[in-house]
Amino acid sequence: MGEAKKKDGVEIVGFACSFCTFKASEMAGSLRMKYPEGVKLVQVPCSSRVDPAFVIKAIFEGADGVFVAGCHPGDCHFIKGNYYTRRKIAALKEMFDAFSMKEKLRLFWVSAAEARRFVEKVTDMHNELKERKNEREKA
Amino acid sequence: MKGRKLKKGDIESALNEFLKGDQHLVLGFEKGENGVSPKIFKGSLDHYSLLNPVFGANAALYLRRLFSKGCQVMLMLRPCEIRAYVELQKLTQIEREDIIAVSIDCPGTISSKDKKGDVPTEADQLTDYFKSSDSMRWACSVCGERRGVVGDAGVRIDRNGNFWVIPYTEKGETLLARMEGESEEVPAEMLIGESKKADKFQVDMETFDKDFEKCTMCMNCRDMCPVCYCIDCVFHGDEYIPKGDALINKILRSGSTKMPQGKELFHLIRMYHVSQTCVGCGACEEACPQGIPLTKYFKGISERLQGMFAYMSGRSFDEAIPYLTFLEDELKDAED
Amino acid sequence: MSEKKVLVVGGGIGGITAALELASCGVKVTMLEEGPSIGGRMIQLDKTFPTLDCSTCTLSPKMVEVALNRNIELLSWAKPLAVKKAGERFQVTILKKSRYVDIKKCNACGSCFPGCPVVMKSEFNMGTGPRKAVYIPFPQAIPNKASIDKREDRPCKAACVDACPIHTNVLGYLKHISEGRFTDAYMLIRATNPFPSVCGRVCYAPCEGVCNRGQLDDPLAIRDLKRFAVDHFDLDSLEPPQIQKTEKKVAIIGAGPAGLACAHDLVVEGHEVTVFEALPEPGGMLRYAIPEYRLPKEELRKEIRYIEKLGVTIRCGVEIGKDVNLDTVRNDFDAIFIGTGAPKGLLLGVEGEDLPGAMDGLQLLRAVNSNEAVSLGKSVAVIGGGNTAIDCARTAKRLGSENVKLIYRRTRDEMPAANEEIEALLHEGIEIEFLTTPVRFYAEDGNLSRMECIRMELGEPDASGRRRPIPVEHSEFSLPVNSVITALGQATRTSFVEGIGVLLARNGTIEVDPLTGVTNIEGIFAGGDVSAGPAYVVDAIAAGQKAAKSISRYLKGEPMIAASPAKKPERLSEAEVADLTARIPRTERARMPEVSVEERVTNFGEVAIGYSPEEAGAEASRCLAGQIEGCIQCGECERLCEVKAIDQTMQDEIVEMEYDSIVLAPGFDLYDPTEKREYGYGMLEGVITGIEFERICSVTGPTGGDILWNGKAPKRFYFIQCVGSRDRLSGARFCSRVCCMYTAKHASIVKDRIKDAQIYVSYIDVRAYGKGYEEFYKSTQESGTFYIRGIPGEITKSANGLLVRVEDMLSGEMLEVEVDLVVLATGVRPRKGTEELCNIMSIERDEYGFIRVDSINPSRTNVDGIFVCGMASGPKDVPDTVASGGEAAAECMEDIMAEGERLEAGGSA
Amino acid sequence: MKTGIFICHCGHNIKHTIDVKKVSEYFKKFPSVTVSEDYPFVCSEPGQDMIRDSIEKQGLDRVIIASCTPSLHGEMFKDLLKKSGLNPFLLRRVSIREHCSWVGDDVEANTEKAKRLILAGLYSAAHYVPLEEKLVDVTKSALIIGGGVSGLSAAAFLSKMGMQVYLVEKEAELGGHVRTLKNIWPARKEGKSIVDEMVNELSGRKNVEIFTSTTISAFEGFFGNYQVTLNTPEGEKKLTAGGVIASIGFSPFDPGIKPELNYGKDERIITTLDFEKNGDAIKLPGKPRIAILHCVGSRDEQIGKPYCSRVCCINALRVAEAVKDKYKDSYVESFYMDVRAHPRGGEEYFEDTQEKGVLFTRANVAEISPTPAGIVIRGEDTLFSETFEREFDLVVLSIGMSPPIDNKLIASLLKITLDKDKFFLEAHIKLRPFDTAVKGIFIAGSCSGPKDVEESINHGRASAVKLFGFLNLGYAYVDPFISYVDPKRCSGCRMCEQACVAKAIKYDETKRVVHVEEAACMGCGLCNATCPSSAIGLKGYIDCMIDDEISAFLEAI
Repeated sequence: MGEAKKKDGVEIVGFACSFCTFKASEMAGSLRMKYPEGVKLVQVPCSSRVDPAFVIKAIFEGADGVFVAGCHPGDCHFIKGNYYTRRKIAALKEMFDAFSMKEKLRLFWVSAAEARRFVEKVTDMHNELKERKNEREKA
Repeated sequence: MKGRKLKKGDIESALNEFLKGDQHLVLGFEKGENGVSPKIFKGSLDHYSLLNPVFGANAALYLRRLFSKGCQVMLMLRPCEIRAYVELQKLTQIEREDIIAVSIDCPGTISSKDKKGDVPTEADQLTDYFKSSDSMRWACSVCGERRGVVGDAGVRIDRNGNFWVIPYTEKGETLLARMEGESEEVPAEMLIGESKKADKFQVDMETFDKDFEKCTMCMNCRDMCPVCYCIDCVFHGDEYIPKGDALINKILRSGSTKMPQGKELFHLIRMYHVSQTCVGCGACEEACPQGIPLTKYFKGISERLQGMFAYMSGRSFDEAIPYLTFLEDELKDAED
Repeated sequence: MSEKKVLVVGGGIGGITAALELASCGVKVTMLEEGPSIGGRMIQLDKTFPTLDCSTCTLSPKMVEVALNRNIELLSWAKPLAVKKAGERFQVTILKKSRYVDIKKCNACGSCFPGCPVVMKSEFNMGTGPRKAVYIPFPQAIPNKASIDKREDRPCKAACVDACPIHTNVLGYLKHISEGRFTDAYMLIRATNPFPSVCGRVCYAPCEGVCNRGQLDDPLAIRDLKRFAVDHFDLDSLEPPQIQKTEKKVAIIGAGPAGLACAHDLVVEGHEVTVFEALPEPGGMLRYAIPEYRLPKEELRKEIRYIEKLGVTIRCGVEIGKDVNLDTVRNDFDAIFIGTGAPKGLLLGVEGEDLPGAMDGLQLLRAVNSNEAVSLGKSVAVIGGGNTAIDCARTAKRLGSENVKLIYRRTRDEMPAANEEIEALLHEGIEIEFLTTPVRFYAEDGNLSRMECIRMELGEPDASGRRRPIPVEHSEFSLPVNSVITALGQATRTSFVEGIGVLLARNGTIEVDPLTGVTNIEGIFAGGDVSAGPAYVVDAIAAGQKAAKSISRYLKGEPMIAASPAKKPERLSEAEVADLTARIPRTERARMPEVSVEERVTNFGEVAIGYSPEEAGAEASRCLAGQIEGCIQCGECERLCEVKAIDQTMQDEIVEMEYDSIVLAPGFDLYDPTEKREYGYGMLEGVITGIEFERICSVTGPTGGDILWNGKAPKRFYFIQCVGSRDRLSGARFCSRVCCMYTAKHASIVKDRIKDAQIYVSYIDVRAYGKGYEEFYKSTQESGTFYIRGIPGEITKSANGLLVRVEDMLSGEMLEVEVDLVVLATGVRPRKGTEELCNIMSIERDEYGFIRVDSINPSRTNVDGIFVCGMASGPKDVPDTVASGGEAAAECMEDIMAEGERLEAGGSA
Repeated sequence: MKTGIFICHCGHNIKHTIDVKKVSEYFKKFPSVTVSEDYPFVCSEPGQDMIRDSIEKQGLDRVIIASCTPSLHGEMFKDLLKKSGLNPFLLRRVSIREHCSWVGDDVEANTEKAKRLILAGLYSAAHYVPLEEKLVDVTKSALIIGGGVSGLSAAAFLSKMGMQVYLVEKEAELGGHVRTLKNIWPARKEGKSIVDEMVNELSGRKNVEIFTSTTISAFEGFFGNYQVTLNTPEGEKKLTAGGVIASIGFSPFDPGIKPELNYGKDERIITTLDFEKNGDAIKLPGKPRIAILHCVGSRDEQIGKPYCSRVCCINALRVAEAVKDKYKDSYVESFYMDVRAHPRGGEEYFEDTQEKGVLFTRANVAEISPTPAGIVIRGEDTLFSETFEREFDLVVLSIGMSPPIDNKLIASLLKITLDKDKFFLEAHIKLRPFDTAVKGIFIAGSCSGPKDVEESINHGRASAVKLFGFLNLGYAYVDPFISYVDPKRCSGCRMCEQACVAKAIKYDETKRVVHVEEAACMGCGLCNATCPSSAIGLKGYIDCMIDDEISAFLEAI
């Protein structure tokens, strides 16, 4: 797809809001939880900062998957931001679905205390993408 | 629903009446020697045509950044054009105050590219014409709304060839005030009926790559899109499609790149940008020198994405664009 | 205007709100928090009602704000001791308890936690989970710095650690063993010792000699307990850690304990290590000298296998100087460690020593350990008084010699062998001829047949301090012997280093700096017997480790830093002994069971059998350090902390400060339902309190958010409201205001996580009075939680759980419900210490012990200038507490600001 | 560009699973990188000295510290840059501990990941510009809407703190509902005396202007400088307020909505509020029979009042007590669902009332019908599951609190939101009960949900202290990470304005572009993501920074 050279591993770009998901990822670190190194985070103040264009760009520059993660609906530090995120990313997911690449985009709600949930979510996504990638390579 | 039954000439005389007003204009169609084309009339109508069977551009394009106060403009356009106008006014690109938007039932159009010989300009003839030929633009054949039911008022054509002017807003009523006769109940069945619901758009990236192979990134599609209103498009900058030094720098960092690059980015990001405002008029495809089936993509995506929020672009002046509002209790399964 | 200062006591949400409001008004605030982190009770909650949003998410940004606000000085581990009115202001004496961690240096990396041997109940988790004595209560703590929970000084001097050449954390592993954490004990031993199974068997245990408990009754069986820990760990299953390579190469010459210890430490540092060993198997003296019955060879092989697993290459059968030139090694490697030991036996220097049948002890042991056939004949004399001599004698006995005698020229008191070895020897029926030395050996048919000896007497002490033996004239006598084994001492074999100019001492040992292992040649290091002369295993390990440190520094180009000379083991003073004797009952050291004499002399099987877990636990809990709560100052954290943030010498501080006003926010405790015997809390398995339940629900709790109790996932839940509220019997007529809602919250959390859960709630009235509460209660009810009006009379154990008996007042029916978990919604009580706090400030309290306040101005106390917020003045939910925090700040501002006075100080963070 | 990259080993913590040498070497080859070093503890004093030295000697203009997570040591490193003469916003922290070395075991993979994380920092930092924590002037004056006890207590506090206060009350008299209450529990005071005391305190003050019989006709501006137009009996009046406290109280539930209660049809059926006002005047027989109904207009989904009104149980107890005190031989029966005697001392009050002989019956009341002999109450006793029909001389309805009448008007003027019950919505129900989404606009008292007198007074003061904290300096710091508009790119579509939660974006009708009211911006970046041409950008997180970070993660290296 994109021009970037395909790497062996599964690359996932995650957008994490500073107040919930990024905090959870910090905690996952402090608790020495493990998740695949292909997961890399872009810190944003609020998940509503995520322009769907970033997601599209990441995919076409070679990311195998992208996730957008923020506070649970209703918990947004900026009061309502993640409700907008939910609409925009849900729409973008619909668009990805139309292009038969639904699996490449996920939306997570991860609160600051949910380190384990963070790890589970990203690992799960990674594993699924990895499986698909393996299948494709086999084919 | 009530409206006023008229003969075709009645509309013209009403418009002429309107044009007598100071600084009053009508944007509609003119039947010239080489066919029908859009025209802004001042003073009085001349060779006026209610319908335009040929689609070259969406006339709402000409209305962008129309803020002139004091000048009254009557739009006598196709539903897709009125819908684009409605979206643009939501986006403050047009001031609604001085505009009366009338949508006219549209039997369909042919592409300006395919125009050969004479095409009838009367509704009933046109309907028959399309029945006997497959020259209707694909965009029109799958159009979601060809009925004149949007804007301030609509001109509907019944099965007997009568014209009905139906007001939808207060402004629409003022249009009616210029016409003779009494309002009566509008017939339920009209010449142009409700469109069939289109199938859910589904494609994959391989098809996309094939379809867009010829794209030269001339960006005409963007320039002719009625709802792509930005003064300064993001694709002018280097963020998404680097040029010159930025391009070379990127290639030095990442390796060889096929040119033009960034087609997916350009089309997909633009698709997302217009996803809630796209009226599916097909002006992009009309503008494309390479004949890429853009309507299929833009219309397909926008229908799916608008459907999520039970939104239809241009249907109403009051509905907020979905990305600019939210309900707390919705999209429960959005999270993965 | 003068700067205004306010003291806020308590770092819960009430105190945080008051402090932040005051700070935003430009007031300088000092916040005192009695514990290690602010956050109070709210941070312990999993979720908050009615929105079910995560408590951590909402509170932690506020906590961070406190930490960053320039107008707030946060003192954790601090509380007021005394308050005096000084004019318009208050003079406050503040106790700053020491946290023993320098908060400027600590970077919250958590490296210190795993090593700490003191496991305590986590207060943050309400005891539902453990924490260490050095800990950060939870990952979002503010300040996010470790503290050491040190409650009293350790009763002993930890002389064992100082006496041990490798400073094994004896206190630590004994603590682990005493509390049943055998693997942790093993890992702690392993942290400083690559040969635990060796040292657990054959160490001379200098620690035991100095053990402070020995001053009371018996010293601890430190070595045997190490053996116990080793026995309970399968080293082969230990995965080596990830090691990052440095691309530096080190050669080790000699695969004895010094060489292998050095190799171990270097490979862990990432260097590539190759060990050259002349003999066919690695292990040196451990492999070839110590008999099987003391150290089974398989145990040693396991240790060496692990060292190889770490990445060390061992090349056996390669003798440097013979098979490979030392110069070649020098060229191929970046550094060399020489640990070739002292493999040569010393000679007696008497006639007949070269006769067949006379042999060197090491030679005998090596032959036996190599499974060579050795026959010694009926009568065997072993000459010498050291451990080797005893090993030889006991080996001879096991080889079938009937008459084995040890010949020693001094008396038992001077014998260098370990006492227990001598005991074992005598036990096995081997006699010792003291004050005797051979003068000549005679042969018959070319074989040794007789030995002539002479009696000795002790003269003046010699250089070693031992009395010199002097032959007694005309005391010669003769003994029939088939074999004579000399075990007189060992010497090095170092000629191979001379070629490159390594400096040797007169006795042939390599000259090194004993603290660094550096020789006179750059890049060449040495240690163990080869430089120090013959000594013990653990000394060799210590030497190897010291050298490894030096080599690592050398390879990095860092200057050599000598390990500081060890602290001398300290003894308890007489007074301390007397004090401890009075406090601690006398107990005897547990003896390690052994194979019977009859059986053991017939084979080479290991003699010592090892403790049972019960015996080991009992013995380990004799350790004096283990007698105290909290930190035992074992120093493990200090060793692990790379930023050197641990400071055990820190002292509590008492400071005097002046404030214009004080806001009290000490918070609350929860009612302890133990006295409500009908509920069986503390007695019945599965009856817990609401706050405990909160912790096991919480993703930051011990189960990571899985609702588990004692490892089981309950399915049937019974929540009982008004436990210790609206209850004259427990002395609380008041309503606690939060229990109805937190119960509804718990029920909805359970419903959310366990779809098929059965949930019952017993209530009197459901007081869902706050914003959104009623709707929350309704939806909880609608989602399938069964509300029963009526409070259970009794909870008993039943076949599959707990049986709750309750009268449903709405139906009048008597119900019996079997459930897995009963959660008591315990009411609110004033925080422990509120009384003391009030007393020092002359604050009045109400009949329940809450701080008494004015009804229209509910933050005003009876003392002007002292305000209260939060639960300290009575139960409140979070929004009410936040409101009261703001209200207290407002009252406080009014109090401290003269009319119209303007604040100028900045308020922004 | 001269970037300095400093990679921390964090002792073992980072070095253990990341080849820090390799990483620092890797970055040396970048032309924009002047210094690339790894160091055992960058946070230690020598570590900091090294950075400072590099900045000063090499003239670095960007500093990247790859170490622990940015929330740790954040301020310390910023201070370090300041001390070294560099704008602290030219610092980029890259977390290679919590997000790399601690979460993966494979050295090679971690080393690659660390490279990319730092590369992202490098690319992103290239777009950094020096930022300042700006100051905006704020007017030290407060507009308080509503002169009930919350408004009065807020006004009193603010004026005592020296702030100009404008108190607006639409009625002719201050004091709201409290003024009419005879005996307030638990203070045992007359409402009027509480109100008078508060009003007296205010009336002598120079910095307080009270507008009674006044409404607000227009409200413009933003935090620190709100332009308010009042409609006073003397005519229109304009004023400027730095912030606002809306404390417009509640409206009592009108039982007329429930016809089965027959309220208003018979004078023997009254509300608790009626009782408070005229309780003494009611004529009753010597041994009166009184019924009290709880939860009238509360916990009732059918009439759209699903919430609990929080105060009515205590009000009911108050009535019961008053009757019992006056008529020893009275028969007083309270019909309840749950007795929510939750305030401090409430439970004891409930018990005491029971001891006085008041009967509490857990019941659903179906109908109240007046007959000449008395008022008949029909209902079901839910404890004994039996229906009953009893006759009383007086029925007192303990009515709940409904949202204030002007809720929609005030909400639309102030651009704040209503919750589902039409009370004002707070920014966070737990921790920010006084804040709204709009900076500088606070809510207090029962307009955000039912509250009793004590709570309303406290709320007033607590919200006032918050407002004071915002305004007391006469200026406010503006977080540097806020949005800004490039007017040349702005198409004036106003999408950002519509989406902005903080209402910080304003449209200029003549220039047809938007601008950001810096003081009001929260810095979430929603506008940035909404604008299709990125004409509005969030400082510190502008598109090209994030785009380049993405590239850094994915491009071939």
